Amino acid sequence: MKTLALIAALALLASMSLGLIQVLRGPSAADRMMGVQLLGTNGIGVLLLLAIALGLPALLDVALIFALLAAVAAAALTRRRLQGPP
Amino acid sequence: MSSALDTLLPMLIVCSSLVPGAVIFLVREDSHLLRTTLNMAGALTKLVLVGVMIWGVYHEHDYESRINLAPGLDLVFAADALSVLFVTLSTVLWLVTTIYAIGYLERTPNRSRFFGFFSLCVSATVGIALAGNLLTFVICYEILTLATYPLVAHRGTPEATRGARIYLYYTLSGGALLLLGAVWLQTLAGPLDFVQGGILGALPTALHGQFQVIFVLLLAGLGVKAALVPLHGWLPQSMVAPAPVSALLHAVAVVKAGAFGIVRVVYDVYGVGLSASLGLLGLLGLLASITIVYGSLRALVQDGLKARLAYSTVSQVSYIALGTSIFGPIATVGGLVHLVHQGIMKITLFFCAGNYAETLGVHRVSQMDGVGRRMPWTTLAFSAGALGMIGIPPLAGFVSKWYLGLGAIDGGAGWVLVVLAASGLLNAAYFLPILYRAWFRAPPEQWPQEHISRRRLETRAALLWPPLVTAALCVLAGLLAAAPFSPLEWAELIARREYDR
Amino acid sequence: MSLALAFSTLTILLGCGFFAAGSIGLLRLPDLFSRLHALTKADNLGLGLVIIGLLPWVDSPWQGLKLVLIWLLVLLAGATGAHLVAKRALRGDGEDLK
Amino acid sequence: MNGRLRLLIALLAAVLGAALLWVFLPLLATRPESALAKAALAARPLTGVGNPVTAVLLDYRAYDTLLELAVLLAALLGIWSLGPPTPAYQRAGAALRAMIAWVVPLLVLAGGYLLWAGGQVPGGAFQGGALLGAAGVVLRLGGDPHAGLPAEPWQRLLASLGVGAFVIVGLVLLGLGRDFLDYPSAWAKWLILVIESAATLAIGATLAAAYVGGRPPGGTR
Amino acid sequence: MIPLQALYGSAGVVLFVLGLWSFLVHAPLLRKLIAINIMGSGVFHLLIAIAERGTEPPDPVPHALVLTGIVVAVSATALALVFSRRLEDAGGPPEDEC
Amino acid sequence: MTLLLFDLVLIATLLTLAVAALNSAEPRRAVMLFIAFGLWLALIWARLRAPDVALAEAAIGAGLGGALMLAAARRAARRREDDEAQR
Amino acid sequence: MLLWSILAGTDPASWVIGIPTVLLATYLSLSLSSPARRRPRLLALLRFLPYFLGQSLRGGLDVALRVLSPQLRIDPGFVDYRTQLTDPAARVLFLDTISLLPGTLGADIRRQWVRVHALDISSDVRPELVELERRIAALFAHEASP
Amino acid sequence: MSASLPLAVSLPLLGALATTLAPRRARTLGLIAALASSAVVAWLVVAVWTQGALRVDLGGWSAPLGIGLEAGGANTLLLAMTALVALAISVHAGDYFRDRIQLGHFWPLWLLLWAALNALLLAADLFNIYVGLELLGLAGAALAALGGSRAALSASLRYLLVGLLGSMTYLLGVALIYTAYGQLDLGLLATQLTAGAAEATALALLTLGLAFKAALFPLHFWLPPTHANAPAPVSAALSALVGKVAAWLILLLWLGPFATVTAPAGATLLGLLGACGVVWGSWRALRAERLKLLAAHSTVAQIGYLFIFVPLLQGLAPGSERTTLIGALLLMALTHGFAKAAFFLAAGQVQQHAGHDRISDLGGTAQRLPATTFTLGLAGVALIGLPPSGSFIGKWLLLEAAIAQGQWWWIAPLLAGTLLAAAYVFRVLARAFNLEPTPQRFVNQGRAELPGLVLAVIAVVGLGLAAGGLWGLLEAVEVER
Repeated sequence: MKTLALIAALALLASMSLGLIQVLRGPSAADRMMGVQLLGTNGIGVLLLLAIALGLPALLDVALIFALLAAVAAAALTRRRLQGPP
Repeated sequence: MSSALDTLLPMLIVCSSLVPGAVIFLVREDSHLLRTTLNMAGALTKLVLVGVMIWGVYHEHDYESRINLAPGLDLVFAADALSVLFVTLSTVLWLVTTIYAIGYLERTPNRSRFFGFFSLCVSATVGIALAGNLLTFVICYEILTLATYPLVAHRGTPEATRGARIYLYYTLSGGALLLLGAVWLQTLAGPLDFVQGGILGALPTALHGQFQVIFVLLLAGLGVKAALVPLHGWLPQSMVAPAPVSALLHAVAVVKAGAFGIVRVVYDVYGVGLSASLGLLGLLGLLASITIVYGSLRALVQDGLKARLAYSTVSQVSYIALGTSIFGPIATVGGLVHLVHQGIMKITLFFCAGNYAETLGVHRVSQMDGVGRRMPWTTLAFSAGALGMIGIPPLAGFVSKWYLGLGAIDGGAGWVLVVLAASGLLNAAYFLPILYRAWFRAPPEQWPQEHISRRRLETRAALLWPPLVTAALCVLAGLLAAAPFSPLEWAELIARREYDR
Repeated sequence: MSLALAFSTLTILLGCGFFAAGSIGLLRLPDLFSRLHALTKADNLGLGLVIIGLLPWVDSPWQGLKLVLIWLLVLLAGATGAHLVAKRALRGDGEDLK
Repeated sequence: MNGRLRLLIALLAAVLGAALLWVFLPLLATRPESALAKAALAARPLTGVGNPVTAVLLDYRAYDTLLELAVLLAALLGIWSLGPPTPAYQRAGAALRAMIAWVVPLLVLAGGYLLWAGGQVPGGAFQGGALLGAAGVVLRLGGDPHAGLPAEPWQRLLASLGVGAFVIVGLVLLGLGRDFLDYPSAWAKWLILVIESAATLAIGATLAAAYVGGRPPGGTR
Repeated sequence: MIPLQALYGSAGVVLFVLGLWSFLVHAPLLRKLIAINIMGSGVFHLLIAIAERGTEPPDPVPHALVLTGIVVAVSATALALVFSRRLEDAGGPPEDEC
Repeated sequence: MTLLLFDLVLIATLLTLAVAALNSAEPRRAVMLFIAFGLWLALIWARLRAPDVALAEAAIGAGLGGALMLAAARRAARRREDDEAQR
Repeated sequence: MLLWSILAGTDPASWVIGIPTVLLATYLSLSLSSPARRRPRLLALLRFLPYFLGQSLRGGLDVALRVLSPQLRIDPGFVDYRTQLTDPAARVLFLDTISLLPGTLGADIRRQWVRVHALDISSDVRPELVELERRIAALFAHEASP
Repeated sequence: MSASLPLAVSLPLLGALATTLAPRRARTLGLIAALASSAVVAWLVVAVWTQGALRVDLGGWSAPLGIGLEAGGANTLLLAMTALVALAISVHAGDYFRDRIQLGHFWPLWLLLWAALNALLLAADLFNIYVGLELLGLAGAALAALGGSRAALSASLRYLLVGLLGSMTYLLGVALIYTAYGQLDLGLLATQLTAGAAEATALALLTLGLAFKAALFPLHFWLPPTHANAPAPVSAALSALVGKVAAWLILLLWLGPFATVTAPAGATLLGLLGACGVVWGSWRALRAERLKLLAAHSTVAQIGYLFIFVPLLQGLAPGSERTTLIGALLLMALTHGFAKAAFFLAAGQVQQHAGHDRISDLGGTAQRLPATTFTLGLAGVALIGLPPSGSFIGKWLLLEAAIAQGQWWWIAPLLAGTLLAAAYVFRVLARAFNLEPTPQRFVNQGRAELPGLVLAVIAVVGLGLAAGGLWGLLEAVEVER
């Protein structure tokens, strides 16, 4: 199982690196936001797999944080300030 | 005498002017009475304390105050015959100058500041006199620089600022060299306590080369204040200071500090024997002679009264160095006694110059026609000082010159006589015309600026009495030269202790 | 046990496949909105599959629930994120009039 | 900055990097067993804390952490001293609001969980506090100009809670004749928990306030 | 497990140097801040790498140090950002720097 | 072997992200890359069995730090655009 | 809300921290949700769930196949759809779920009008939307009136 | 007794908290905290004097695991100086900041800064120093920006960034040391460190990092604008204390744990940089047009002096000679601390009265503020190193050591620095002599003018004439770790 998880994690990593090309290349800001989202989702996958592979259940918590932050990032990346004082 | 007094007395003497000085800064500008009281109390206290000390030193009592500053570095105030000579001079003249200054600065601004620094300046001078080692000497020497700077700049005019700046450049550069020399010497010889006969003689001869270099450094440092040519450039510039300051600078504090330092270094650090064998005395003598002649020549062409007096100082102070540079007790006596005599005479002259300026607005020699008729007492004092300077017997100056001459013959330095003679002639050449103008020319219709109208006295009492007192001292020092406790006696005591060890 | 392993292998690899599809989609698709499709759907599904595959291997049921929670969160974030990105792209700088 | 200078700096940086690597790599081969690590792991039972990192942070090197919280406080005070906050965000749309309504409680819960978990498994005050801070950030992003923070006096209280708990515990222990921050074994776990809770709140409040980026509003909202 | 530490440790060093280079070369504040943060990350990375000890549980001390470091770095970043904002509001840095 | 490959991919991407973040003149791009870098770093630290730190880096370093920087980046970008508009 | 705390802290002792945290979270949750919000019925939720999972599976497969096929089979475009849902929570759920349906993405919402981005505009997406809307309405116990 | 060590750090922290919580009462609370902190330091000094060096293991964990605080002779003296200067600044600041809001911002940050200073002076742990440095840097930068002008903001920002760069560099050094030794405690490292490439690199990194903070030439570029534009009490703290502490840490590392790693070449390099700093800083100070800028440049020079000691101390075996030289070093540091703080406080006073601090237009203001001008003068005397100030004795001993060790080339920068310092100080003082009359009283605003004056008097008279006690303390306590 651990090998499987590791191989899967590697595969995910590869796919993630691939996706990051988009972040680097992305013509618009939105593309890069998507890249970050992708990193979040895939990262969670990798973390979960690593949690099994390395026998570290704590990584589940890390994944949880990633998930929560994905939400925060989604908001942070798209919000816009009011002009002038609040 | 209790031992507590032995260790405290030198410190007390320094503090007797330092503490009032510090307090005076805090005194309200208009508290004239309080300030005067403080000044006078300090001066009189000091006089009493010095009296005690003279008595003790005469009876070979040791006074030493010692504070440890750092390992190997002690602040030492000690009394020996030489220091007593200088301390007495500065104490007496301080008292006189204070009175004069109170009169002179009446109703001018910033008096608290002035008298604060004035007291500080005297404290430093006394500190120099009592310094028991080279470190203490350097410390007080630099403090003196600091304390005199505000006095020179006191008036706040552009010329005053400029003069003060030049003064500072010279003295601080000199101070740096002095510091370097002192530190260097200390690394070779350890703590440099002043000991009669010097402390370097016992050290290996391999160090003598370094000693020579160090001597040049020290001489450069001390020579600035002593106004040895070519380091004298600040002195005429600082003439812008108020008259009491000039008096103090020229007669008591600054130039004397330099000269006194040279005496200390030669006698109590190097030892006169070692100095002679290293060829250092020759160098010193040469410089002194050049300065004497050069100063007199420059004085001759000055029209400004104070400027003329300033160059005269350049010339006269070097007599002390000259006396030091001749190996032999008699010349030593001459040099040392001149330390006192020149002080008394020069302060008289400056007081008088101040009186002329303050009373009539007379600043130049060419304005002095007939001034003797308007201000006879002042001019009388002036004449006593001037004649003394020339060396007319029986005035004070004569005694010192006489001993110098004798010493030169005794020490086999015949060329010194030539210098003395030339200088005497030049002195006469620049002083006698003044006296002639003052007494024998007719006064002008209108004085340049008559500040004080003639009443019972020709000027304010506080201005008049000090020069009269010092002039009297000039005369007495000459007449009573052989009396006990006279400067001459004292100088002989020092010379005896130096040479007859 | 081997059954579980086989199941996990299947789901996890399938999940990886979806992830890969998402990344490839990100690269291949021509416009922003289409790419958003790829990102949200493929990745969410991929993660779901991976999580299902991992479920048999967790230490306690609580951890399993945590995994599901993570997935739900990602769903929520993904959907909202996609919406926000799209809206922002549509409205220029994302002025929200509501 | 011209090109040649850039190149020079790059070159120098490369040389520095090479030198560092040259020094660092042999070091790995020769380095001894870390005595510190062994001691840290061995002494863990005495701290009453299962997670070694928490043990290091809040027991062995608690003083570092105290200063670190002070750093955080300094940053916040600095930010406050620089003037009013940045403009707030526009109000969120429905979808975002819905997400916020779900995510914020979750963040808070997760923060509390991490705080608790920090005693035994990875997690702890900083992570928990960060999540609380993130909750604040999300709230502000959703349009709340104060990022969910209370009125100024309370904000000040929250911000100083971390350092305060630390110092007070330390001083009380000192007053009881122990060393500064030398917890009695029996209480260690609970004292650490108290300090951690305070620190979590402080970190959360500080980070959220830092995100607001300016002086808190005076008086009540 | 030496290679592991060497590998990640070297990466840390490289990150530090990259950050340093960028900090020195680039003028805009934000880029400097990112550079500083990446420098810091490099150091943290190095510490984490040396904490890993193969079979034994990792050394917790560097972990704690890094945690401290991260918080400190973020505080400083936040402060610097507010600084820059104030500076912009005030009209940018003065031309004549003394 | 797999693990080594895994590590290499992790490091390579990390360095790529760092270089990219450092070399982006466009502020928003730089910040987003920095956030990506931070997340990636957290991933690596998780792999290095430092979950505590990974948590902190994800939450504080990448998360809050990134959010803070994003706000600044947006301002910087606007200013750049203004500058370019003026030119 | 208690559900979450059980999820997070499993030890009984954890309630020392757990209780205040949960209280705070609940308070926040309540204060953030709109007051008029109606709870979805649990039963309906259970019925909704399989549909939801199935749709997301379909959606994922759909997009994966499109992407992986050698020639991209896409024809992207926008569709505007007028929704009958009035409850804000329901609308949000609608919007979010659209994104999980095959080929659609909820891009924007303005009052009644939802703008949907479709990956393949040639196939009509409306029926699916209608179906979804019906189910959501059922979930919130609205009378479904498409 | 040993409780005083953690108290010295925690009391200012507590004060910072109190002033954070009640900004309206910041002034009262802050002054109480300042007094309490000073009292604790006094207690600490007495304790060290009577019992010798103190070490506390915090948290009850001994050296490798826990963090220690150490109070030896040297850092106790610096601590005492910090307390005195800080107290004076505290009193002065109450008058300087008129605005209640500003006061509310100033106090907590200032007390945090103070806590950081104490923490750094007592630190005996490499990483702990890092955290302390960050606290120092952040609080310092925030304080420096309190003035709020563009120049101040820009300078503070640069200060912050440079500080960050420095601390990151420092941290890399710490990481290297940890890699090699698995230790962070300075006391333990002292017994274990051996010469080697890694150790040398680590020392170089640590020094470099600290040199940024200490403004060692040529890393001083950030200092003048920061110090010149900060509010005067802050400038005083930054110049007198902050840079000093960083310099002290470098010296601590070089002379303490890393002594076996150092080489004469490295020490000479450090000394050379110090010398360059002396000359360059003094020269720039001479050219400065503003009073505070002058003071700031002069700080660069004065910190340079401290590094000239390094090549003389490096390789010197423990003994009376070394103790003397360390004493001289401390004397210079202490004198400068007092004098520079006094100078800045006075400069601030001048600036507030004149509305500017351009040296060329100072005349009238200087004349109207006798006590302040006097403070400037006294502080200037100490900066130049004229007797009887403590730096005179320091310079004397430094010169002596340079000559005795045959490293006579250090004389040149020393003398040059002294003369240049005289030039720049008197350039200012010359403006104090003006034609207009001084006011009736010497001191006109006690709370604003007296703290600086007291500090200046300590620098000039106290340290100059009562310096003997310093060596008493140093010899009572083994200086060498």
